[in-house]
Amino acid sequence: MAEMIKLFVNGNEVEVEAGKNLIDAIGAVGIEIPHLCYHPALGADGNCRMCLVGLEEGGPPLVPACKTPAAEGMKVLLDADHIKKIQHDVLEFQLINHPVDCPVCDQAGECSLQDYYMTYDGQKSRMTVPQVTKSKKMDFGCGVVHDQERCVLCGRCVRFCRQITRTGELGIVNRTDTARVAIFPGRPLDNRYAVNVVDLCPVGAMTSADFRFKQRVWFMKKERGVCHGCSRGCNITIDHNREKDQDDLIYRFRPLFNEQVNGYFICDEGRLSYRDENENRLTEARLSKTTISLDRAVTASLKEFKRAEGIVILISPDCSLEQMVSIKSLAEELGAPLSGFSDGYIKKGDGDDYLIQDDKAANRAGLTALNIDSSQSAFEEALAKAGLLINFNNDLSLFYDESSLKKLFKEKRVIGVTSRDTKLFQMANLVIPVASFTEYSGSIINCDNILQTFNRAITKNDAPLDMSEVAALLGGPLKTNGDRYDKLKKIVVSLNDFNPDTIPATGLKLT
Amino acid sequence: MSDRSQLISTGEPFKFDQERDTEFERLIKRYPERESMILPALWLTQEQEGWISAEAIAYIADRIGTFASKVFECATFYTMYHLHPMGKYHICVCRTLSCWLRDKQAIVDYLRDEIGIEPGQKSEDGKFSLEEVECLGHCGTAPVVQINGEFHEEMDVEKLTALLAELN
Amino acid sequence: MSAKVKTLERKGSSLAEKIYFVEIFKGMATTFGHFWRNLLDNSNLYVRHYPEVEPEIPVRWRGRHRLTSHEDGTVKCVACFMCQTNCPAECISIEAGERLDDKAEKMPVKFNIDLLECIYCGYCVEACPLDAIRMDTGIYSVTDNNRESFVLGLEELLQTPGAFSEEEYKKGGA
Amino acid sequence: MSLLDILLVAIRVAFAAFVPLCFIAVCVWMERRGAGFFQDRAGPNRANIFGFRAAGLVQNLADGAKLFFKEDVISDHIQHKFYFVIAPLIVFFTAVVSFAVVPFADTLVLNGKSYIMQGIPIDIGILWFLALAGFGVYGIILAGWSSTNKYGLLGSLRSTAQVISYEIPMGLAIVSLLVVYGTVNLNGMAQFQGQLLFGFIPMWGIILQPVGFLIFVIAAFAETNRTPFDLAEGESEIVAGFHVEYSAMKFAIFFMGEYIAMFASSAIIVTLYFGGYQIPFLSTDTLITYAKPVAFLLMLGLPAGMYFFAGWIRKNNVSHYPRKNDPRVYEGNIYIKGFWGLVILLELILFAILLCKSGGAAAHIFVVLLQICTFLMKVTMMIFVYIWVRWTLPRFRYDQLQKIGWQVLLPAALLNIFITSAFVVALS
Repeated sequence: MAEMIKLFVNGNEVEVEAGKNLIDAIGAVGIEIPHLCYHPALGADGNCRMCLVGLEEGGPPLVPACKTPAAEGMKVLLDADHIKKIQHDVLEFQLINHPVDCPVCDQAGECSLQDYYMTYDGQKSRMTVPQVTKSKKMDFGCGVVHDQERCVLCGRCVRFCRQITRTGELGIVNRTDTARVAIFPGRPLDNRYAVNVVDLCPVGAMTSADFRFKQRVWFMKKERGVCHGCSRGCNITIDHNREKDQDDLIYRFRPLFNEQVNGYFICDEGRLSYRDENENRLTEARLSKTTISLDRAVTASLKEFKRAEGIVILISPDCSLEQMVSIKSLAEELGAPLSGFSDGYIKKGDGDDYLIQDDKAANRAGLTALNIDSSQSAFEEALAKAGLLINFNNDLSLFYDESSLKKLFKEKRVIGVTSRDTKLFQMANLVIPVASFTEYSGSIINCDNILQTFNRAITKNDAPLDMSEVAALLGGPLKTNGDRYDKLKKIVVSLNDFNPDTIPATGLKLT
Repeated sequence: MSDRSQLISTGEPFKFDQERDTEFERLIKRYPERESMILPALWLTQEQEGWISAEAIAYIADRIGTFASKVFECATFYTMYHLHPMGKYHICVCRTLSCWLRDKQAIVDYLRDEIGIEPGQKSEDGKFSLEEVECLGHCGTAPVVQINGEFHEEMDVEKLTALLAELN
Repeated sequence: MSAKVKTLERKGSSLAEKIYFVEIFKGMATTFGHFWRNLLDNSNLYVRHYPEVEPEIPVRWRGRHRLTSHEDGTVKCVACFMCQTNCPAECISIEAGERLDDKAEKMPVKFNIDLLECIYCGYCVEACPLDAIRMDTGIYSVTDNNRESFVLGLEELLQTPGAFSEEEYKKGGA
Repeated sequence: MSLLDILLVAIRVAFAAFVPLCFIAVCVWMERRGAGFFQDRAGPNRANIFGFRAAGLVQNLADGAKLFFKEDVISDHIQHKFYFVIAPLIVFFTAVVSFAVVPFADTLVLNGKSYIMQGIPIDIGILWFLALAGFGVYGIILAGWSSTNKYGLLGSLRSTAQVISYEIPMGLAIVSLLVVYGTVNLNGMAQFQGQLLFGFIPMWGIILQPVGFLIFVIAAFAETNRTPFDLAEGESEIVAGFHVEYSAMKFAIFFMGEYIAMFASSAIIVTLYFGGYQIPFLSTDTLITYAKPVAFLLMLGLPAGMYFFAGWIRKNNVSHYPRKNDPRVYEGNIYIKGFWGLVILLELILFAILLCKSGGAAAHIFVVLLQICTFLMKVTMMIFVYIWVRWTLPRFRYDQLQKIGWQVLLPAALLNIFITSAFVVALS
C-alpha cells in the first residue's frame, strides 16, 4: 500500500495515494476529472487543457491536473464556476471543426468528447464560418483507419508510437486549424501493437478496419477474459452480442488493464484471435464423417477404449488447469500415458521484449505445474505402443507435416476432443465438440508464473461442453468443479491457501 | 493557413551535396541531441534545392536517425520551408499590421497585375513566385518586400517597378 | 396543500341512487333506446364500411414504414442504428457496410423490419437523424400468408413511395 | 308401450337435448348483433355463403369451423391433463342437463294418456336445477386450477367465492317461491301460474314474488358468470381468468357451455316467474276448447306480421354506401320470399287444424306446439335481458360483489321468506 495523503476536492476531504498526479489520484476514489490527452500509460502531455482545475491557496490558481502531483492539504476546485467555464469553452473549441458525425462514427457510445459534451458543454454551435475540412477514411496500415476531421489532436496515438512501440510512424503535421495526425508518405503504421491506437484515441478519429461498422458499441455486452494467443495471457475485454435470431458472436477483443501482466495494451494478433472463436467451430460430434449426438459419441468412445490395445492421451497446452487435472485423472483411470507434447506451439524468435512471447501455448506452465510430461521422445514412444490416441485439442499439425500425420492417422485410431474443426481433426475417427476458452471458466498460468482465472464470457445457442466435463463423461473420476479444484490443490502446493473466488482478479504470482 | 501535408515526391533519391554534407557534419557536433539537427538540416536542403521534397525529408530523418514523421512535423509547421518548388525569384510581401497600414495591398495588387499570379502561386515561366507572409520584423520601415531573402524596405509601386525591371 | 382545492360533491348520494335499482333501470332504458333505434333503422350506425369504402388516411397516420432516398435514388440511411436502438419492440435489424459514393461513409447493406413485431409507435421516425425512415406510406393493411413475408427488406422499404406530398408531410407527418 | 309412447319420449328427450344446443347459435348471434346495436355499431355482418349472410348467423358457422380446426394446445406446464380436459366438459354437460327438467309445454293428453313435456320426468324439478347449476361451477374451478396459471387460479378462486355467496340467496329466493307454489315440481309450478289472480291478472311468479324474482335473477346472473358478475373471466385484470390456457374446441366448449347455462337459466326464470309455457289469460283447457278461433286469429295475424317484417327487411337489408346493383337488396328479396313461403306453409297447417275435429288430438297437439312457441319466445326474451344487462352494466369490483351477496341479497331473501310465509299462513 502506497503512502496516503489527504487533500480537499470541492471542500470535501478525500484520502488519496501519494506520488500520483491529480487525475489518477482523485480518479482512484471515484471523482472524475475530464481529460482528453492524458493517458496513464503515455504520461501527461498537457495539450488539451480539459483537465484544468482550480487550486485554492498557494500555487497558481489554475493547473492542469495531469501535470500536477497530488500533495498533502491541496485544495482542488472542480465545480467552481470558472472551472466549469473553462471546460465548457475548451469543448466548444474542440468542436469548432469537429464534423459531429456521431451517427456514423464507431466511437459513439464510448467517446470521451461525446460524454464530455453531454456532461460539461451541451450548447449549440455558435460558429457561422464554414468548417475546415480534412481527409476522412485514411488507411494508416495495420488495420487502422483514420478520420482527420474527428481528431482532437490529443497526440495519444503519436506518443504511443514514439514511446511504447518506438516506431514513430505518426506525427502531427501542419499548424493551427489545419493541424492533423498523419503518417509520413510511404511509411504507414507497421508494428505489432498498432491497433492499440484505436483504443487510445479518445474520439472516433482512429477506427479499426476490422471492427468498423460491425456493431454499435452500446449493443455489446462486455466480459473480462484472458487471451489464449500466447503464454503472456493478456487480460482482455470480450465484446460480444447476440443479435436477434442469431448466435452469440464476439465482435472484438480489447485490452484490459492489468499491471502485472500486460499493462494497458495487447498485440494485434491477440486482438484478432477473436475470429477463431466465431469461425470454423466444431458444433456436432462426428463418427467417421457422419454427425452423431453427444451421447452416442460418448458410447462410441467408451467402446473404442475397450477395443484399443493401449491408449495414449495427448493434451493441449492451451487447456485450463481444471481441464488438465480432469484429463490427468482420466488418464490415470484408464492407465494410459499422458503427454503434453506441444513443441510445435513454440515459434522461435517470434516474441519481443514487450508482450509477445515465443511460446504460443497459453498454459505450458500449467503442464509443468501438474507434472505432465511433454517431451517428444516420451510421446512418440508411448504412441508407438498404443493403438488409440485421444487428442484433447492439441494441434499436432504445428509440429508434424501432413504426410507424417496421415501416416499416424492411418496406423492408429484417433479420438479428437476439440473446439475447432481443423484439417487435423477432420482426419480423426471420432470427434467430440468442446467449448473454447471464452465459453468456460478456468485458470491458466502464464509465462511469468502468474495464475489468472477467468469466467465464462459467452454462451452459444448450442453451448458445447467444457473439456473437463467431457473427460468426466469418458470415465474421468473428477465429476464436479469442486473435485477438480481439490485435486489441483493437492498437486499445486502454492494454491493451498486459495479458493477459486479468493484468487485476485489481477492474477496470483505463484512461487 | 493552408494544408501543407501533401508532400511532393521527385521520384529521385535525395542526397546532400559535398558542401552541405560537410556543413551537416560540422553542425551536428554543436547539438547535444541529434534531433536538434532537424531544422538546420531542413535549411540546408532548402538552400541546396530551393524546396524540400518527400525524399529529402526521408533522407534527413535517416541521416539524423529519427522518425520521418518528426521531420515531417517540423517541415510542415514552419511556413518558411517550401514544400513545393518556388520561382527563381521568390517574392514575400509582409502582410502584418504595419505593412498593411502602409498599403501593402497596393504592392500585392501591382505584382498580381504585373506578373499575373496570386499570392501562393508561381508564374508559368518559373521566374517568380509570390507569397504573403507574416511579420518580417522591419516594421519601422514598412512596407517591406523580401526577394530571395533580401529585404527591400519602404517599398512602393514605383520602387517595385524598378526592382522588377532589374530582375527581368 | 395549496389553496386551490376544489371539492366536488360526490354523485349518487340520494336514496334512489343508493338503492341502485332505479339507476340500473335508467341505464338499461338508455341502452335499449339505442338498440331499438338501430334495430328499426340501421342506417344511422356509426360505422365505417371498411373494405368497400376505404378510410381517408391523415398525414399523421403511422402506416407501414419506408426508407427515403436521395434524389438520385440512393438510400438516405447511414446505418446509424438509432432506430434499432430506440425500437421498443426490437423489430429492426440493420447490417452496416462501407459506402463508396461521397454521400456518407456508412450505409445499410441489410435493413429488416419485422412487421409482426412492430408496434407502430413511430419511435424510429423520431430517432432518425436524417429523415431516412418514415411511416407516411398510408399502408394500414399489412397481410400475408407466411411469417417470412412480413420481414421487409431494404429494397421493399426503398421502393415504397410516400402517400403524401412533401409540403403536406412537413406540416406534421409521421 | 306403444309406438306413440316411444315417439313422444324420443321427441321430448330430443327437445331437451337439442334445443339448448340450437340456441347456442341464437344466443351468440343475439349477443353479437345485440351488442352491436346497443353500441351503435353493426355487429358481424360480413360472413356469407354465396352472398347470403342470414343477418350474421353465418359468422357462427365460420367461428365454429375455425375453432374446430384450430390447434388444440395443452401446454407442457399443465400437470393434471385429465382435469384440464374434463373441466370444460363439466361446464357443458351440467348446463345441458340442467335444462332437462324444465317443462316446455303442458302435459299432452292423447287417447286418454298423458305425456309429460320435459326431458327427464322427475318431480324434484327445481332442486335438480339448483344442484346442477352449483355443480357447473366445479368445471370453472377445475379449469382455473389445472391451468397452473396464476390468472386461471385467480379466476377460479373468484368463481368459488362467488358461487358460495350467491347459491344461498338463490336457494332462499326459491324457498319463498316454494311456499307460494307448494310444490317443487316445475310443471306443477307452471300449471299454478296458469291461474288468474282476482280473475284478471295472470298469477305469475313475478307478481306474487317481485322481491324474490329480483334476488333470483341477480343470483342467476352470478351463477351463469354473466356481466356484471363475470369476475372469473375479468379480461381487464386477469386476461381471461379460468379459460386463459384453453384453445380451440376446449375453449369453444366453455363458450358454448356459458350460453347453454344462460339458456337453461332463462328457461328456469321463465318457468318460475313468467308462467313458463302459459299464454296469459289462455290456460291449457281454454286453448284446447277454443283451438279453432285461435288458429283462425293466427291465420289472420301471421300475414299481417309478415307484411311489416318484409318492410323492415327491405328497409334495413341494404348497403349504406353508394353501390351499383346492391346485392343486399337481392339478398333481402330472397329472404322475404322465403319467409312468405314459410307463412304460407304455416297458414296451410293452421287451415288443416281448422278442418279437424275440435277438442280432438289435433287440438291437443296444436296447443302443445303453441305453448312450446310461447315458452321459447319467453326464453328468448329473457336471454335478451341477459344480453341487455351485459351491454349496459359494468363489472362489479370484487368487494362490491361480496357485499351485495352477503349484506343485501341474503337479508332481503330471508325477510322475503318471513313475509311470504306470513301471508300464506294468513291467507290459508
